[in-house]
Amino acid sequence: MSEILLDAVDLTKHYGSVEALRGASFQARAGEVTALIGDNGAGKSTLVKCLSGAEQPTSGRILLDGTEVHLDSPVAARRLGIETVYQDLAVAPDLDPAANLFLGREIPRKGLLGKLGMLDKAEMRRQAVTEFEKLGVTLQSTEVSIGSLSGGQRQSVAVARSVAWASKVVFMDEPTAALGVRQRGRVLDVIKKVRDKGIAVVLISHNMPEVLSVSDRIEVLLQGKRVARFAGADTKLEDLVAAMTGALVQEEAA
Amino acid sequence: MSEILLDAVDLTKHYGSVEALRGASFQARAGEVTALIGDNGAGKSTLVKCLSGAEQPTSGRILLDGTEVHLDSPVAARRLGIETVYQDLAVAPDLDPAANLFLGREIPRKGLLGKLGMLDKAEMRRQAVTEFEKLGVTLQSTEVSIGSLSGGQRQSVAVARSVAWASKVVFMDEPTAALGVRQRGRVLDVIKKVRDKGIAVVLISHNMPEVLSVSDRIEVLLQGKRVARFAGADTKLEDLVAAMTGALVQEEAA
Amino acid sequence: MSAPAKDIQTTVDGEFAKPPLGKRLVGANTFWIALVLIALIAVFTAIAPAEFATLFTFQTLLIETSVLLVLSVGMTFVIITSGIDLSVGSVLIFAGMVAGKTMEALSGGDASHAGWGVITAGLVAAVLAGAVWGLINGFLIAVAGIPPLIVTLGTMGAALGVSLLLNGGSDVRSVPTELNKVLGYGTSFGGIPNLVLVAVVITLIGAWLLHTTRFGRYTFAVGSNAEAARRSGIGVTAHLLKVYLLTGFLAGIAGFMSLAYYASTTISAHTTDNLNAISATVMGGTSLFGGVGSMLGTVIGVFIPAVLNKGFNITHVQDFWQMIAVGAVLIAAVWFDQRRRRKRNSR
Amino acid sequence: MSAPAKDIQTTVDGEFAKPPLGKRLVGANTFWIALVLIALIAVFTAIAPAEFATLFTFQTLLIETSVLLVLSVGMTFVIITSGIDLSVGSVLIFAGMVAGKTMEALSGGDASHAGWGVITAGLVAAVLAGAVWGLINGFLIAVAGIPPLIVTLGTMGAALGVSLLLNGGSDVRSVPTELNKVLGYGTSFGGIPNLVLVAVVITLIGAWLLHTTRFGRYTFAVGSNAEAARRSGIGVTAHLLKVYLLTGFLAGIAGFMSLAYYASTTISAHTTDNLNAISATVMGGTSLFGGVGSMLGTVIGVFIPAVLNKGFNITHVQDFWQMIAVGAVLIAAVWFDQRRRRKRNSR
Amino acid sequence: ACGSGQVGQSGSGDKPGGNSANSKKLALVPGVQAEPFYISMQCGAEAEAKKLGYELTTQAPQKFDAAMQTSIVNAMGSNPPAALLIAPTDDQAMLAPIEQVKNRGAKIVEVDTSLKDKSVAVSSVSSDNAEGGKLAAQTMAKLVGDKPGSVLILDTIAGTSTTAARAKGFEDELKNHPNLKSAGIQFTQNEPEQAASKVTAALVSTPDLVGIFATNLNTGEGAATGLRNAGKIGKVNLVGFDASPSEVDGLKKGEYQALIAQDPAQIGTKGVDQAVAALEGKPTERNLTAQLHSITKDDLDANSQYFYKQSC
Ligand SMILES: Nc1ncnc2c1ncn2[C@@H]1O[C@H](COP(=O)(O)OP(=O)(O)OP(=O)(O)O)[C@@H](O)[C@H]1O
Ligand SMILES: Nc1ncnc2c1ncn2[C@@H]1O[C@H](COP(=O)(O)OP(=O)(O)OP(=O)(O)O)[C@@H](O)[C@H]1O
Ligand SMILES: [Mg+2]
Ligand SMILES: [Mg+2]
Repeated sequence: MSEILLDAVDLTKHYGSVEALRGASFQARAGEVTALIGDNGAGKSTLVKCLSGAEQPTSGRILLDGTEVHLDSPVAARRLGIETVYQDLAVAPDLDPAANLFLGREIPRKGLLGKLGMLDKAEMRRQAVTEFEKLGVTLQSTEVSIGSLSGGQRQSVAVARSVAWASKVVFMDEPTAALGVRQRGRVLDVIKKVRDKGIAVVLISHNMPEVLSVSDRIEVLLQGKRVARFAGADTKLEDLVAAMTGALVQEEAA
Repeated sequence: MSEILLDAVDLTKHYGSVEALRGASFQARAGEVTALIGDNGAGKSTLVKCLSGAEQPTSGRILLDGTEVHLDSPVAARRLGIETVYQDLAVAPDLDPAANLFLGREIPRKGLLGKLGMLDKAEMRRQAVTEFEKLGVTLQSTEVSIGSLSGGQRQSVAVARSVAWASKVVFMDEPTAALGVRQRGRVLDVIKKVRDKGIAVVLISHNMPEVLSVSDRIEVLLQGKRVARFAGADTKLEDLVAAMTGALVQEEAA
Repeated sequence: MSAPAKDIQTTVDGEFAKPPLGKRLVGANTFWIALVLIALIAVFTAIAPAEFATLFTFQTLLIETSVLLVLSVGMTFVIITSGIDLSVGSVLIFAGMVAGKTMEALSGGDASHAGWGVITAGLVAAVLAGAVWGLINGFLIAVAGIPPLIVTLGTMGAALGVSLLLNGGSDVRSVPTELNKVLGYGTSFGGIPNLVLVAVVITLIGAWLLHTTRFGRYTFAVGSNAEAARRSGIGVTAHLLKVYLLTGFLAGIAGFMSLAYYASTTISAHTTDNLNAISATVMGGTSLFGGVGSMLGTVIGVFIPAVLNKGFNITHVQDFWQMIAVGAVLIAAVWFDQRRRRKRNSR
Repeated sequence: MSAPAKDIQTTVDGEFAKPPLGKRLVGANTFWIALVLIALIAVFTAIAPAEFATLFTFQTLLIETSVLLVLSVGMTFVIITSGIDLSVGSVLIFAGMVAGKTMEALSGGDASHAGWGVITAGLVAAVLAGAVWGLINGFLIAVAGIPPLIVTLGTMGAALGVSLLLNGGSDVRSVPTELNKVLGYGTSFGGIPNLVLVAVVITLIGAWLLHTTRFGRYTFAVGSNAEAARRSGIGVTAHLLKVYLLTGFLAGIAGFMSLAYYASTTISAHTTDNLNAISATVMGGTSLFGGVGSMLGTVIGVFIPAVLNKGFNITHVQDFWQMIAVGAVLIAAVWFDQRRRRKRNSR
Repeated sequence: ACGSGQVGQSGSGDKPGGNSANSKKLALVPGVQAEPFYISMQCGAEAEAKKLGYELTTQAPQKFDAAMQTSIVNAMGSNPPAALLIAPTDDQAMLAPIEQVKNRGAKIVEVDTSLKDKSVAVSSVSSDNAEGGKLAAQTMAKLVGDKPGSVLILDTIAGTSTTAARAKGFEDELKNHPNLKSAGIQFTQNEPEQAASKVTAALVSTPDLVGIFATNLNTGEGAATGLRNAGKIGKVNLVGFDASPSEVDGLKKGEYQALIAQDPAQIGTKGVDQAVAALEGKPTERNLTAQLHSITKDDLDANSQYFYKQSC
């Protein structure tokens, strides 16, 4: 059993009168896939946003490698090696797929022009094609903006982006929801590969067979609180469903 | 075997140099669930948009009940009893869930004020709660705009909207992609109920077990063309996958 | 553990009812900016109680903002659809010019002594004139699909050009004295200026239309996501056409009001009416990206700069300093408002 | 049936290379609007060959648009981030005023005969003055989160107020003759006005910055989806700050150019510079909603109204008719452009 | 219940009528702020007021715009001065606001411009703008000599009464000089940029252009810029209106060939005299005209007293 890499303790998040998180805890370990499951509106995406710096929790503590961190922006999280596929994808719809893939990490040209900030667009395009191929994505044209791609194609771009850069933790908020059978298989393969590199992968999914097939651990969120944890191998589907609906409770409210 | 209600013949759709549909045909029957499956980017959503008036096909014919129709706007399609859950949901993010549910079909007040166009907001809100409950959706507050709901909650609103009004055909473009286990079950139940009312349901999904469990027929799209058709009962998962990847072809290109 | 689930379900149902008034008020988008307005009035009252806090000051303050208020009511609709209308000032002039020429023609040259029949004809002419430009704007934006900024920039110039042509580039000055006296400067109900009454009635109707009717609902929907509105079966083209028609119609009324107030078509003025109306609307919390806004906010947005100017004029703040101070207070007011509420998009 | 799949994969790979030039040209967002510009020039040349198609006309046309072009380069960046800057005209005046006062101070009151040292000091002063206002705008918009329209409306008034204060409300008139002669109406390379050279260099740098560098890429990303940009690790706040700083900086240069050109600070003018720059940008295909735009489009957008005005003036079209015609042609030009290409959002 | 009345009369608690605390206070509302013409007028008025033991405050609108001026005048209504000296920006639109102040006890003196309704003010002091235009045309004719040619007239914004009168006076007088023909009145929106553009266009489209009459400072500045651009300084006669410092400077440099100067300081002085006379119950004169002066480079120094000031 590997070390706990990311440890979130008692997070709460309020949006006006809405309480999205009510004291949620969560742990992810290096070299393991941790699934985070729960009903719609349970607070999974909110938790991910808090752990990747996109939102600030109202209260609670986040520990990375045992030391408390303050993720006050996605930049801070990225610097710590945390990458995220957001459920709403967070892409720039007017830019083309290659530009989105490299957003925030553009490849500069060689030499002086590069120092001046000029980009090597051809190289980025070339690398993008390779990355997309790995995930089984075919695009009829790469000149089009990402806003006009099909749902699955768009999701693949977001997935490709996160796995390309992660060094410690990858959050994937329903990365396969819009993917076809073939692409879904590829992404699950990629998840395993990333995990084998020693990175902690956090997978959110509503597809229980998928969750059971790929996760080492499963944590269940209900109404903004963690209510149960399972080890991946010895879990039954019924237990998961029971936990998600609140019929099975392991942890008491803090 | 029921009548062919909707018959699309040889549709093509070009976006600039991109050919999203290359002569796709499609049929849906009253009182049946027809699944439309295919790889990412196969053209499923484009086909649905063409059949629901959201986009105009570049060429091809659409027959409803045997007579050719021109769906030059979603209004036209709606008038013919065609409702759609779009993959990108097509909700107004700044309006609240109840307003979105009744968008385009607001309930007026009783009496003179109603004639003047005044809306019965309380009544719409009340009915909306009932509809959402049917789909197993819980919202912490209905005052918030739909843009701040969770992915699954937002999708449920779109689904609730389409099934509430359909009278002939319902297109559902990946209606369960973001739904939790419980909500997915509810939607599949609703689909069956709608079908039993004699409405033609067209379901797009990448979840093959779901497709197999609920569909009476399955049509497969590959690169903008229909390549195979199956009857729901006697289909094997492998055949579907083979058809989607082009390994199995029943129909020749027109 | 199923108890909390029940709990929530109950509160959910509970919250489908409206929250208490106090909470709704503080939560309202307009609460904080309204506070700013009240604070400004309080400050000026404290500085110059004898001059600022007088009936006369408020009468003139209200009168001076009446025309802008009517324009801003229309602008609010347009901006909520994520459009913009730069042409309101020119359409106002055009409507006033058409009304003036009509009244002159009906009285055989000099309309100064014309009666209410002629004045009514002038009103009809103004409203029609405004509506025609609204229709042109609406057609070019909704049907031809040209960006609103360009369309209304074009019609801004064109409407002014036509107005100038109509009277050879000079003002129509023979405006019925009766009109000026009654609508321009008359008061009712013990001191409320008639011009203000007209503006208030129009604003109330506008608020009702925006916030309680189907027309208003569609306005928000179109601005929030035009494609979604279209797919929901809303006739987006027809709706946009109506919204710009409404704005033109209101600019027509504003033109008539302006004619009554100034007793002149004031063709060389009104160059900043469009910007004033737009900024009043935005200050009131309406987003330039559409989908969000309120009529009450617009009213407050109209009055904040008006109160500032009035207060500075009364307290004899130096001209140049006034410009700086007004700019600073506007920014500060919106900043104060903004930090209290989170917005999807800031602009 | 797996053959077509291969086929597509091949074309896909193929299309990662660039399509042929001709196709790219016709597909380019600016192609059709450029056609409009060329058509306008052709029409005027046909109508008045002896007057319109002369070196002199083009020289003056270019000179007269130089200042606006520089402002529009900055505006393009701002609008692509989905912002807006109403303050450019006032910042221009402020920068010119600061430059003028600086040069006067360095020459002991009358700068008419000042040399290049003093002039350089003036340039530095102008640029710094512009940059300061840019920084203020940027800070209020990016850090304080106030809508750009309100911020720049406020600074528009404030910057003008400060400019008026600086010289008691009157123009600085002792501008170095040398500056006026060389930069204002001097020419180089056999007839190219120096003012135009400056504007061209700035535009080229702007185009390079926007379309090929990381700075430009971030500008598009922030405008397309600020939240996505933030989540992608782009420092959105810092970037917006830089963009408004750049715009202020360019307004500073424009102020200096204007000073050189008019040999006066022209404080009562430039009231429509902001609208002119905005409409040029939008006409060139930049969306007010951000994320989309091009520098070439802006250049064309600057020249279409300029050519129209020049042409109408030369062909003696009546003033009032001119306003109507310019409005109509602007709308028609964008309509022609628009119907050729589909846009995500029309505005 | 519906009592109708007029603003400032009915139900108003504060009584109209001169406030004794303000009996020595005069107010000046020029047409627009920051213009040397009005500043010079203010200087003259302030000096005269001081001499007569009165205090004069000035408030100017940001633009030559009736709406902006109205709000300034209305603001005076709550605490009216003993007398108001005003340059109405619109001869009709400003009537009601000015009448308000008058009804509240202030004496009204019109300076520079005037209302159409002659019954409001006790006196109007102005220079005749049409006369100025005429003088400009005569000056132009003198400058050009017998050479035949066209003359361009640059007006500001359509509907601006002062500059319109100058342009009209010029055009009318031009008919008396058969060798000169009008190339038309063009509007510049009071933007130098547009004036420059109109001038450079006219240079090509009207080859026989011999003169330009710019009706105010901004148009003159633009016209000079256009001529400079085209290298036509001195070859086309530029006659400007007013003698603002920058115009005087232009005249010295040879950009202008002549300026038509008003005497704003005198207008201010006389205006205050009239106001004070009215307040002290002395007879006033209904209409007073101030002198106009044509200044050319040759008699520049002799006329330096007419140069406008930018600060007192
Ligand atoms: N910005 C916001 N403003 C208001 N409420 C919000 C906001 N974001 C989330 N919520 C609410 O918080 C709760 C949790 O949302 P969250 O998106 O975390 O759910 P989730 O577990 O990801 O659900 P799903 O499986 O549907 O994606 C929901 O009730 C949602 O409506
Ligand atoms: N507006 C558009 N502009 C350009 N290309 C488009 C546009 N819409 C769709 N396409 C392209 O057409 C093809 C088919 O897209 P479509 O959305 O129909 O796929 P789909 O079968 O629904 O895929 P998915 O399963 O991922 O949703 C894709 O290659 C897509 O990139
Ligand atoms: Mg989620
Ligand atoms: Mg799809």
